[in-house]
Amino acid sequence: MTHRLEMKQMTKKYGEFTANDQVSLTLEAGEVHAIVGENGAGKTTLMRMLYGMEQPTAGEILLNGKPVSFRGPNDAIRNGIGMVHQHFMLFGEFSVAENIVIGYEPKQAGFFRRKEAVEKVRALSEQYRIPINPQARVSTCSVGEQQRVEILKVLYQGADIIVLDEPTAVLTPLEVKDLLQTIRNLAASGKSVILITHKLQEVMEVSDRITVLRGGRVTGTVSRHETNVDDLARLMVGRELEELSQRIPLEGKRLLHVDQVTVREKQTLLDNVSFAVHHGEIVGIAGVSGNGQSELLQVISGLRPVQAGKIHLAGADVTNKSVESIRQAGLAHIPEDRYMWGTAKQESVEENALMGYQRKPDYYRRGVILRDAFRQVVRGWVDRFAIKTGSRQLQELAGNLSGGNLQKLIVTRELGQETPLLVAAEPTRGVDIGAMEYIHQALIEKRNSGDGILLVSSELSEILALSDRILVMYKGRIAGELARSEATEEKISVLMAGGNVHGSDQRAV
Amino acid sequence: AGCSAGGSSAPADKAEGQAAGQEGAAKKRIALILPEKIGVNPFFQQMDEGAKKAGQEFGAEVKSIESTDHGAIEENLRVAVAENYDLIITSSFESEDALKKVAAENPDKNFAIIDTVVDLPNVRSVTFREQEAAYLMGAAAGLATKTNKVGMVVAMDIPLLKKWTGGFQEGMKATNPNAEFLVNYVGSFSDPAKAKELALLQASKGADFINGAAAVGDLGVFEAAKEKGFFTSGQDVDRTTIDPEHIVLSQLKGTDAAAYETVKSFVEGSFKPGVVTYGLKEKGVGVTYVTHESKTPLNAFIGQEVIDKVKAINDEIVAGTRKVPDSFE
Amino acid sequence: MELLDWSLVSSTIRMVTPILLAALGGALCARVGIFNVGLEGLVLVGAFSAIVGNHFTGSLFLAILFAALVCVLFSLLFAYMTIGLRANEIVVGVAINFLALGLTTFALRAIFGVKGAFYDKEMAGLPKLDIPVIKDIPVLGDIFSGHSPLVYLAFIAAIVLYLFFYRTVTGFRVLAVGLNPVAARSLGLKVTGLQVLAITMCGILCGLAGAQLSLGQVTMFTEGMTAGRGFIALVAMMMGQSHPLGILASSFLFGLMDALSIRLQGLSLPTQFTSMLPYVLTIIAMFFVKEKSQAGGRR
Amino acid sequence: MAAIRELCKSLVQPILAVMIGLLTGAIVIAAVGESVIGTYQEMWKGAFGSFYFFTSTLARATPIMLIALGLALAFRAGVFNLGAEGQMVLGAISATLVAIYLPAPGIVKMLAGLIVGITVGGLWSLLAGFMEARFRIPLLISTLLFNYIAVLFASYLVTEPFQDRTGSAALAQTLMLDKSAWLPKLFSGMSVHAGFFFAMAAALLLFWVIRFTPFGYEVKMLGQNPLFARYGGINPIKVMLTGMFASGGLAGLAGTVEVFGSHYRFVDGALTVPNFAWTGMMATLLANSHPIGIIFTSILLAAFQTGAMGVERNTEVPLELASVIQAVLILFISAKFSYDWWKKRKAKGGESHGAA
Ligand SMILES: Nc1ncnc2c1ncn2[C@@H]1O[C@H](COP(=O)(O)OP(=O)(O)OP(=O)(O)O)[C@@H](O)[C@H]1O
Ligand SMILES: Nc1ncnc2c1ncn2[C@@H]1O[C@H](COP(=O)(O)OP(=O)(O)OP(=O)(O)O)[C@@H](O)[C@H]1O
Ligand SMILES: [Mg+2]
Ligand SMILES: [Mg+2]
Repeated sequence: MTHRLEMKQMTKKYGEFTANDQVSLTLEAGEVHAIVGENGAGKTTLMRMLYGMEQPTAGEILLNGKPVSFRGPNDAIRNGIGMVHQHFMLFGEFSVAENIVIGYEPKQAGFFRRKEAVEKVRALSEQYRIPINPQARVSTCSVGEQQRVEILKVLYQGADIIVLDEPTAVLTPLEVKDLLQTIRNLAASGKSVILITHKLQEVMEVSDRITVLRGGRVTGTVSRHETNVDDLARLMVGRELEELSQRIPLEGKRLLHVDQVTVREKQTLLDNVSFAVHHGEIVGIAGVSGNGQSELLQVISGLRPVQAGKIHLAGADVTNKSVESIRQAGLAHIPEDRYMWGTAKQESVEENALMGYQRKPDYYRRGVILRDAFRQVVRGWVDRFAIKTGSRQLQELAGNLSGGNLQKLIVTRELGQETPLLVAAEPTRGVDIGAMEYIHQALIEKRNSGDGILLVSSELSEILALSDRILVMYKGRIAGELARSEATEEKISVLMAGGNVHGSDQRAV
Repeated sequence: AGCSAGGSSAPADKAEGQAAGQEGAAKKRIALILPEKIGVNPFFQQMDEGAKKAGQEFGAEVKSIESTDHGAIEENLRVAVAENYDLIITSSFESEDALKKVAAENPDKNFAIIDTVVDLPNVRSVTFREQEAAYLMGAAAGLATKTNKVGMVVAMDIPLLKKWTGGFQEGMKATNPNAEFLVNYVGSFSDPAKAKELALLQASKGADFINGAAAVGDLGVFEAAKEKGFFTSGQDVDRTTIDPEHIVLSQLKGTDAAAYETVKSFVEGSFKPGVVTYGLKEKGVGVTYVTHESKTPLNAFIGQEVIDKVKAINDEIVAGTRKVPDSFE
Repeated sequence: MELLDWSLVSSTIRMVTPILLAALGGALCARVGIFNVGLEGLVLVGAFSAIVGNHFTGSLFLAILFAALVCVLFSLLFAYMTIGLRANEIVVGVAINFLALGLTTFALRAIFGVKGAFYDKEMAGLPKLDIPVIKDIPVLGDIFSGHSPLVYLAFIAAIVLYLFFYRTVTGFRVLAVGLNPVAARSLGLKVTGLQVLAITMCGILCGLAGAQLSLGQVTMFTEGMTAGRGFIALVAMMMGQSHPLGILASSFLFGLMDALSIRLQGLSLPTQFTSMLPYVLTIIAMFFVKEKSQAGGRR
Repeated sequence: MAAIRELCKSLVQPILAVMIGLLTGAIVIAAVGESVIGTYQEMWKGAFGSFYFFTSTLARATPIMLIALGLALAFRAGVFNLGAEGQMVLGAISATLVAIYLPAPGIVKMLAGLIVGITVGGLWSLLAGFMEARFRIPLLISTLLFNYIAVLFASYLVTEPFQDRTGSAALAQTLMLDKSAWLPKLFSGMSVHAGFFFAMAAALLLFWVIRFTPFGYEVKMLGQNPLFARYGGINPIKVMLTGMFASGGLAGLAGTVEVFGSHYRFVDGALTVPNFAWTGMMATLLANSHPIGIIFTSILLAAFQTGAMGVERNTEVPLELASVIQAVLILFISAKFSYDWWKKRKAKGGESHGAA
């Protein structure tokens, strides 16, 4: 029998390093096929070969039984394969409709018929029940909307096989729900979907079959009905997951105090926000993205000025101070967008790790950075978090690391600062469950040692698992606060949607 | 290097100095080191031609070397010394410093410099008094103008060109104190488009005679004259041939003669260090129709009457009864 | 002395044309992510080729065509070096400027046997077009009528380029390439092809700019006659944020300032200061024209 | 073993580039009917043929190298300074005027001149940096425009208030410096002067800064990803302004040593006509902003110029053609011919991939 897609013995080598080792995979019409595996297992690499972005070192791709070879994405698109990348490939300056039709624009005598494009996109959006405003500028769209644009683009291009690489990593729970629904709709209409994700619940919810990769090899392909989350996790990580450490009850002094902070930029982004983080406490911030969390973190870490209010860190006034002085006062920061803020992709792992340490007395003497001493430390980090750096080790370009490994690098770099306060935005975005466990463990340990953590996450489960206290943001304000004991997903969700939880009297410290 | 079209004479073979020695007294080897590229500058072009012509006529090997920039002048001089040229001619203020150094270091060598003075015992300096010719031009313009407005388009506002603007203005004031003098600077030696625009501007203000002193930009002035029907004049060589209807005068400067004479005197053995200046008296500078003949007939705009009056002024300057200042502020 | 009269505007329009054309060409390159400092050289080549074309064909139309063609060849060289051989675009641009200066000077001698300048009294320049109705209106006639066809073409080119960018499919894709080459490539857009297209169009515009200089404003070629206009075009392009209409405005601003500086020469100010005026005022203008993004240049 | 293969691979590029450049140049030379070998011989001789010519090449490389080193720092920080020419000229004129009019012994004049040259060049450059930081006026535009202003202003200074009127007063230039304030020549009768030492010292210092110091690291990271740098506590404005001051200062020094070591007075146009600024920028870009690389690229570009002079002096190849050959060589040296390129040529006959 012929499959819609069959990948046979696909191998990809980067120099000495084998990213995919004889990987085989089949895909049927109307099927949702999930690919899971730890960071650096080679998921993205496999898909890049399917999409013509990388040339396989060996192996064969069959489409409906016929062998094909793609010299570029163009060939793949023409053969009905579409891919939504881990990092969106969008033009922020263009409208939604323009982004969707680009490459296959409706035209007349060479002129771009934008009205027709808008109509077509609208029709498409209705057909697949993927809501979108065709005329909005993409740079003003939320991440979830941008992702819908990407999916519509693939559909517009006539794809039958749709590859989604970690599509849910950047979405809010609500958006995730919508996306999973969309995926089911697509499958029902006969499309085939390949879904890469680290969230096993999603896998169980939506997929028909699951392929597990480890170290570039297939460790198993199972049908959803024959498996469960724990089995999958074991297949992926190769060991049992452990319970998080116990949290030691602590009564710490106030570490971070945000006092009536207001940020205005054309419109009010933060409105009179007040709260505190104490030593030995993890404060979680929940909220639908776009409600001021980014701005709050930027303000605290010195990347954005405030128009009113005060911020104190470890007793020092750090309001509108430079990033450098705030970091010196005791702040480390895991940024929400690892590529935009967290790395220089064209530099080596070592150079990326060095950020923030270049003037630390331990690694800096008589005007010179002590590279050897620092390298030792970085090696320790790499070992501890099992960061896969490829064949060139510390000299590998950061941009060549898999998404999750890069995230691990950033997390360990900021943990290594050993500052009293850690601001962690989406610390486990894109990392596999094994690494997630590690990171969670590290955060708890940091807390238990008496440091404070401000955690922003769109994963409610993460917030609930880690936080001692939970603040919910809505429209630039703190809409409510919940203690660990009283917090439930429902209560948080209500607050996130702008509702009111009885008795929550907006206690801001 | 700087061989102009017909350079059949310039022997390509230069077997590094010693050749000259072996050939004995046969041929003198003379280097003409120009301080910049010949390019757009008729001044250097003529010098090159004059030297070559003399070389051909008197049987000397003349090699001209263009310098790419200021820094190259000294190097070229030094190399010419090293390659044992019998006479090294250079030119203009730009070479002054370099020549002072090189000539002082090589007291046995013969040098000449055209258009400025270097006071050393082994250097012959040849200079021009362009301001005298410019004075005559100004005088003619002052007499000829009907609108009492006279223009001048100048390459750049630099000290060197004050000899032209200053002399011209003095001469004009001398014959027509009421005439208004319009002057504009192109800001470049090689921008005819802008020079033309400036000439059009002056014409629109009523100037009926516009003197071009913008190097290659003069061509732009000439074009403007043709278009708008005003009268104009050029520099260095007789430019009236280009368009006698509008180009009615030319200020002349005998750099070719200076180079020619220098080579000639050297070959003939009458070469002496010291200063030679060419002015109206020596006929080293001049104005067409006044001091030199022209192939084209005199334009009615100037008229014989004006020429006669200017000739009289010329005679006064030559006789020393009328003084033209050396510099202008 | 009156500083402003209508001939000022008319002269500005003439003077600004080559700058405008070259700046539009530069904008095309900037829009595909290439900073082209070779404009000066391209315009110079255009100016020279226009004269050569005119001399040998006797047809102004063919002369302009020839200028455009030669400039396209040069810009293809630029494209091959920067895109094909991944050479640094600034190095290539500067080298093209050197090359253009050397080659035109050399060819001037090789073809016409003259040094410095080629001027032929018999050679016809571009005709001045009188626009039927406008030419009889007192002030407007002086300003807008009686320019060479390339002057009108330059203004049309700005509008056409505007339409190209914002109304046509190819233009849309060109913009996409400049905004995010990685995304464009992943979409399967022919990034290289679009870049080469833009650079070729830049060549055509520079050819026209050169032709306007050597056949429109004057009728001659002189060594280095671009006299820095290519660099001014670069400034105009950046100030206009690579937007055709923005460039129209910025070129015009610069032209007006230049014209004004000429008028000021008559006053007792040293000419160095009057010559500085356009640059100083352009900088002052920058205080009011804030760039949203780095429209060209920085990668 | 692998290291040697790597080295060979990295050498393929420049060697191939020079060969193709020379080949293209040869075609041009042959086209005008001159001897290819002879011309290249003269070019070589003019640049390196004897100790004298070698030193003149070094002398010419001096300002190029200094400008290039300054730009290297700025480029690394992602700051595109196009204003080296103005910074150089303004630095040089200020230094010259100070050295002429400061009533002090020669050595003091010289040192004061050097300091003033660096400071003024640096400050002029800093102004553009400040305008970008404070008013968001793009550096690319302001630095380009500042060139015109600086050059015109310097020209005004030497035509009007500070013109040398002792001689014929026909050239726009200052008085000559006291002999005691001249930078010494390294070898008597040769052109190369102490400024070359400054350039070499600057190269080594810059290498050290970029390679080993936190500041060098910060510059690099700022150039790679400004947001990352900011996030990590690097003050982008401080680094940018430092980079601008350093590049302007080195450009000012370049102009100053050229005056103090070669011309001994500021002559209008003497620093702009040779195109030091653009050549310096090319040297930086060709060396990928690597200080040690810049030593070589500067000397190479200077050698093209002195070589072209040699060609002009000793062959009938016209000067313009020498500059054409020079441009062709630069064009090809900038190209990234790689080992792969060579293979691909052979395999497919040339489908080129653009830079992403
Ligand atoms: N261009 C490249 N050069 C060298 N190594 C690479 C390159 N691209 C990927 N790799 C390596 O290949 C391995 C697989 O990477 P890939 O991105 O496919 O992982 P992944 O399974 O998608 O991981 P993640 O879950 O973190 O996204 C990684 O170890 C990565 O470092
Ligand atoms: N550039 C902008 N112009 C106007 N309003 C904006 C802008 N950026 C954000 N906002 C508004 O400010 C508020 C907070 O925005 P922002 O997206 O940064 O919050 P967030 O909670 O950090 O979201 P995310 O999780 O997506 O990072 C929202 O109401 C948003 O609509
Ligand atoms: Mg991945
Ligand atoms: Mg946000």
